[in-house]
Amino acid sequence: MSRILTYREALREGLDEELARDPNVVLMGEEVAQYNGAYKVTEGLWKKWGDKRVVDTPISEAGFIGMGIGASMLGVRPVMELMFWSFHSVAFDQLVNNAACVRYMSGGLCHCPIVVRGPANGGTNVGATHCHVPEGLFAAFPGLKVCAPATPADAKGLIKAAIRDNDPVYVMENTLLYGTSGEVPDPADGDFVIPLGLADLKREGSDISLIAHGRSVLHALEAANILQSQHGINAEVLDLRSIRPLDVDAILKTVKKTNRVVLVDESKPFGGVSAMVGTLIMEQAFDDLDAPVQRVCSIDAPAIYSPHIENEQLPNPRRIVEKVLSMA
Amino acid sequence: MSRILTYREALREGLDEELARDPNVVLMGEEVAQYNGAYKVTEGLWKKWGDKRVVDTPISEAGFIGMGIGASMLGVRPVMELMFWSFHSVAFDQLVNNAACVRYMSGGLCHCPIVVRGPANGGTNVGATHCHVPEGLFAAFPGLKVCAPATPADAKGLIKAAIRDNDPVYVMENTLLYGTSGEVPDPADGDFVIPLGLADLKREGSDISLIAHGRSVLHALEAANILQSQHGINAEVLDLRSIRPLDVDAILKTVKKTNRVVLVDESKPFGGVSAMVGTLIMEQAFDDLDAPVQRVCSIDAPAIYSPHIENEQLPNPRRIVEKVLSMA
Amino acid sequence: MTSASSPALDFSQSPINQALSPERKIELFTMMVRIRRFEQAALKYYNAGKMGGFLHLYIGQESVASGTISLAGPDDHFITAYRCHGHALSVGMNMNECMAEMFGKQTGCSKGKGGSMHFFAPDKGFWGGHGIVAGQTPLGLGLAYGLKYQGKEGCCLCYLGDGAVNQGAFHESLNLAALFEIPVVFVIENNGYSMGTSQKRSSSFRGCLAQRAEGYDMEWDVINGSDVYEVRAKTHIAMERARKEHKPTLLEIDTYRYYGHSIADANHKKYRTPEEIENYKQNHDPINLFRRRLIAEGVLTEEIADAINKAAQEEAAASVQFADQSPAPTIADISTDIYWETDNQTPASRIGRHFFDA
Amino acid sequence: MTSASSPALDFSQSPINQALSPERKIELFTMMVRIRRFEQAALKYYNAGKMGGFLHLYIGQESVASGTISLAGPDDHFITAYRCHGHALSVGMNMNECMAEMFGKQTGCSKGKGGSMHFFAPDKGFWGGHGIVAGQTPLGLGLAYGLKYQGKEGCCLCYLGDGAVNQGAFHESLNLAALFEIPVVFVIENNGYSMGTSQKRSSSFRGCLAQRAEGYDMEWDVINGSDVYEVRAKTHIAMERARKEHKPTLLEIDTYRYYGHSIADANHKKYRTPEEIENYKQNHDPINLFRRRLIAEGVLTEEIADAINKAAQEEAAASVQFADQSPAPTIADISTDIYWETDNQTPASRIGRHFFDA
Ligand SMILES: Cc1ncc(C[n+]2csc(CCOP(=O)(O)OP(=O)(O)O)c2C)c(N)n1
Ligand SMILES: Cc1ncc(C[n+]2csc(CCOP(=O)(O)OP(=O)(O)O)c2C)c(N)n1
Ligand SMILES: [Mg+2]
Ligand SMILES: [Mg+2]
Repeated sequence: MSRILTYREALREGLDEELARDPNVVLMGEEVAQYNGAYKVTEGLWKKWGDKRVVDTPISEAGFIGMGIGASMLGVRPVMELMFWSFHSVAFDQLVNNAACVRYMSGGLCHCPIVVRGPANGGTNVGATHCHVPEGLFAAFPGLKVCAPATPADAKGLIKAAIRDNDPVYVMENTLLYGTSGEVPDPADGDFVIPLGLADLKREGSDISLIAHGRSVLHALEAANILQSQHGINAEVLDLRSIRPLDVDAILKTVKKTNRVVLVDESKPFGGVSAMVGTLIMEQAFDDLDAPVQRVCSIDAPAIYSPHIENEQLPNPRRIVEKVLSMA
Repeated sequence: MSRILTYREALREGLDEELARDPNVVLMGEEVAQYNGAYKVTEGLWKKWGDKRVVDTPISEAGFIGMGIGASMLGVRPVMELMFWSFHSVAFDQLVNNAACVRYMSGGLCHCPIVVRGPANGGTNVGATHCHVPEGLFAAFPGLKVCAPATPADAKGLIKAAIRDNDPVYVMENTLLYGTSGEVPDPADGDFVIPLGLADLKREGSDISLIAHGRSVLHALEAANILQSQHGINAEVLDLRSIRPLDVDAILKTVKKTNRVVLVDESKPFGGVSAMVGTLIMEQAFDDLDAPVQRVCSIDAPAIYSPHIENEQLPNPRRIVEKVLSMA
Repeated sequence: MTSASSPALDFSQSPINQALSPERKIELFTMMVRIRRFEQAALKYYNAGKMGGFLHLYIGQESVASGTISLAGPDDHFITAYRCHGHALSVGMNMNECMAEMFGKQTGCSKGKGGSMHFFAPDKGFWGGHGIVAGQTPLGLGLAYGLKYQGKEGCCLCYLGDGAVNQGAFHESLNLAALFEIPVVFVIENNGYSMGTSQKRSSSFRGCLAQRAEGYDMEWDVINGSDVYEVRAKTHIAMERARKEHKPTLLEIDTYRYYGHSIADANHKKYRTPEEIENYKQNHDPINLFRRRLIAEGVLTEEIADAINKAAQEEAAASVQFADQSPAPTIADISTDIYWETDNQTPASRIGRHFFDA
Repeated sequence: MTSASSPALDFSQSPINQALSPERKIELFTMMVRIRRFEQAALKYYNAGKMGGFLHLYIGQESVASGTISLAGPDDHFITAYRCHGHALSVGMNMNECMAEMFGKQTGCSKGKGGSMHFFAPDKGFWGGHGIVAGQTPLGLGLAYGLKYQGKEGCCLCYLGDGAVNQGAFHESLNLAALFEIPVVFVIENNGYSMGTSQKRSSSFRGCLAQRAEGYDMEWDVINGSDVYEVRAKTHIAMERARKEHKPTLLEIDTYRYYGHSIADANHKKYRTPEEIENYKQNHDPINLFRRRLIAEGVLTEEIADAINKAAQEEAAASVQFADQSPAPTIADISTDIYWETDNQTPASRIGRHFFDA
């Protein structure tokens, strides 16, 4: 049995279940407790679990994330919210040095079972400093794991996997997905966890592969519908879900099947997840390609504020369709 | 007429000339003045130019780099040293938000003519937190410019271009190059500036293109010699020099010439400059490729300390030669 | 707090306030009224869906920006966080460019690229409008550094919130300011809350937040923000210390915001009691208090005050019309204002690829 | 400073020192001597090219690590910066694993992956060894947070340098520690310099650095590091405050390093006068002073002290031999100790690609 939940509710259910499962799990972040979360993901959890398990922090991201890392080395399992993932910039050292390297530098003596989560997306007209999508940035650091769920079920399954994982996992959510709904298995039917590193074929197709993650998956699905109905092109949509570990097998499989690929990635075009996936495909499936892999990324500028135009800066179904048609 | 200078001396000469040219140029950083610089790049400049032009700062990278950004908006031209580029992690917000976005967010009203410079490299056994090579990381942010000189002449020419540029330029030097020497044009022969965005063909060849930047260029040249003398393979070596702006024309030209490419990049293999250049080549020169572009990067782990093994983690001539031979 | 009709100390008699002509007093009052009316109009059209993103209202805090910036000399500069409308109008930006910015239009002060959090007017000494909490504090330090470097007798007023004091960049800025003797005045606009978190739940301190300055051997003071005369009198001292002695100061101005953190903040009546909000509006409102004060001084009459109010409302309404009728940015506009060199089509801009759109 | 033969206050009479048996006093003395001899051996073989990277010697500062860590109870934890050898030995790590780490060998405490700056022994409560200035301060806070979370009556001693106090992360940690009542004791090892920069050129402060704690309403104290009895007496108070009341403290221990910042620092006789260095060695050396003290107390004789010294030298020499003969890591070793899941070959580690080597 499954129920329809919003992405937000699915995350919350995942957090709630993990709080119940393991007394070492503690949620921390700005406004996560008494205010119920800036985006209401943690609504009700402070009331239910109290001051010890759900903790409001000052606006000190380096301080409280570093604190979580330190506590995790002793066995506490902090799940820390960045109100926006964009605020990683003030905690970067803790995120990429202490969390990513402490295991290595100690020859495996320390470990760091933390989760950092929060929304990482453009599209809400909040300007350049609030719209970073740092999946690729963090996945570049060995020692870190990164995922970016696109649906409510994936959000629940991945947040639970992230919390149980014994390595630092950075979960990139999306403010524009929080309100979207979808089926999520009933807890009564058993523990629902989606392993990191497993992509999901969100739509089968034969003519071209659209590979995406996060909200771009929804754009890709919409584009696939348009391609099918208006152009007779049957596109396959692969949702990476997890960026590191990355399901390279699933990527190569769809490439071998369709021989044509468009990568959809909200990153800026210099680097990002798509440059990595593009390079991987070239390195490992060069002979399977009938055409060069193409990409639809955000237009290469800081994020513009104007609500009249921001959506045009981001990948969107129209831009994906145009890119696919340009490859014909 | 040119002289033999070390990379360190060439940088210093460039800084000195720019201090003389423009009274708004001010050098700042930890130990750059009275101590003469942790790596002696700024040796003698405090004595020559005094407290106003060469400024020692506390260990407050976010504070002093932000200070430089603010001052630059008023027309001061700070050239700020990070003792290691790795310490970007504690100043990340200033580097990627304030410097990169202030022009955009103000609709072009502000500008930010700063330079941030310092060494960015592995190979000196200083461990994971001190070995980041963030060229690709910063080049991913529109609004920023990044270069990474490999020779003394390039170091001088690029640091001077960076200082004159009216946008933020991040210059990635290398502690292992500071002591290397090479010809540098005599100042008596005129102002020597190398524009950003211009690659340099460091060795002509016909069989394969090795594309690199920074110290990897020296490895590529050494590998090219081995390939020539021991395997009869004539490799071309293209030094990108500048990562953003990037000389895409030069990249495409060498690809069209040799039809085979190995990218050499000290970055970790997830992302980095090489994933971007690989993707660019695929997007724009797919039909010119006889084989998939291959990469030689650092082995995908935090930087190991052990002096017995660190060089094996990095790109080195042996690994490049092996990669080229594997493509035959 | 005491009510402004019987202030503990009468700051109207401070020399800097005595020097104010009746016209300047009316200007100051008018500015406060204009900020409020501008924002009320913004609120209305935000709710009508004309803007995107966040809207952080300054209503209740008007005396801080207008009072401090009324002290500006030719070489003084200003920088603040995302709650920036009051500062923008106070430096002399007009309502049209500000409203158009929020509407995301080409005619906005930042061409619709910055939005509500990112107003700029460098020609008026105003350097934004910054969204990352405390991220502007090293910039403010740097502006002041630049002034000193260039030998100008000016200072920079750098504003931040009570929640922002716990960011590392601010601490680094305080040490640098004191160590290098930089002419910066940091102004904590203490409205008691950072989003839903009261000051005492976000900061550990002795006495007050500004007292942290002592740890850096820096001067500090606390100001009652409901009295714009006090704001001016005490800020003037700090600005003179900066301009003449190159010594920084940390000021804490007690104030209050009447609305939520942003208009998205539906909780703001949960973390604060209605009585608390009402008390501020009734007894500490800086505009009402100054109005009464000026009327008592004979500088203002009820009629003139009402007329000022009405004019401000009309000006705000006109700015809405201007904004609404202005053109939106185009897709091409997304790709400008990134590099100075490419915008100015310099020789450097023609070498190498700057943009990587596929 | 007064010499330890006539201390201003006689901390040997503090209860925590009175409680020390002669054996424990000798142990403490031995530890200080072992640190020094270990490092002298390290210096010799660093100069002989047996190590890479940096070597930051602790010589001169031994009383700080050994004195504070001698107070450790079963639930106390420790974390420090890159100048970490003294702390490592003080928690009970042996010279072999430490020397081997610097030699970059598999038998090193961190398998040759961390080097001189990154010693670790979590089983002994020692969490490194960290290279980014002040980057360890939130971690120390977090260890203490973890202790409180788990209901343990312990504390975390978190060490940092006098130059590190100007990093943002430390400031954030201070506020969080005081606000959340975390059982952490921050210990500033004030050796007067951050690389070539004297304390007064890097920090603006009133009185002393530790006084900055007042801004966070936190307890603080200043300690003369040349007297290990004083180190113990005052640190004990702070640790008890942490353990029993969950209240943090900021301690500043005045000390001195005899060598340069690292062995690469050829300038260290330029930014400090030879007289200054000589004065410390002659009059404030914590080992010499404690030795004289214990001899005066009748706990130690010259002969025993010499024997301890000799044994430490031999132990250090043996550790060099151990390190030299140990195997180096292999290329395969580069790729382990990155993820817990892959190291432990868990089911999770078999899903998706974790490493991207071409
Ligand atoms: C580094 C960072 N963390 C978090 C946020 C989200 N945020 C924006 S405003 C704010 C509250 C700030 O409160 P305060 O400093 O008191 O200013 P006020 O809103 O009261 O003017 C928070 C948490 C942010 N913009 N930047
Ligand atoms: C963030 C950062 N900036 C700069 C450095 C380089 N660095 C290493 S140690 C040091 C001086 C630190 O001095 P102090 O804190 O007094 O400690 P001490 O060396 O005296 O023990 C500097 C500048 C660094 N490791 N990390
Ligand atoms: Mg506030
Ligand atoms: Mg020091």
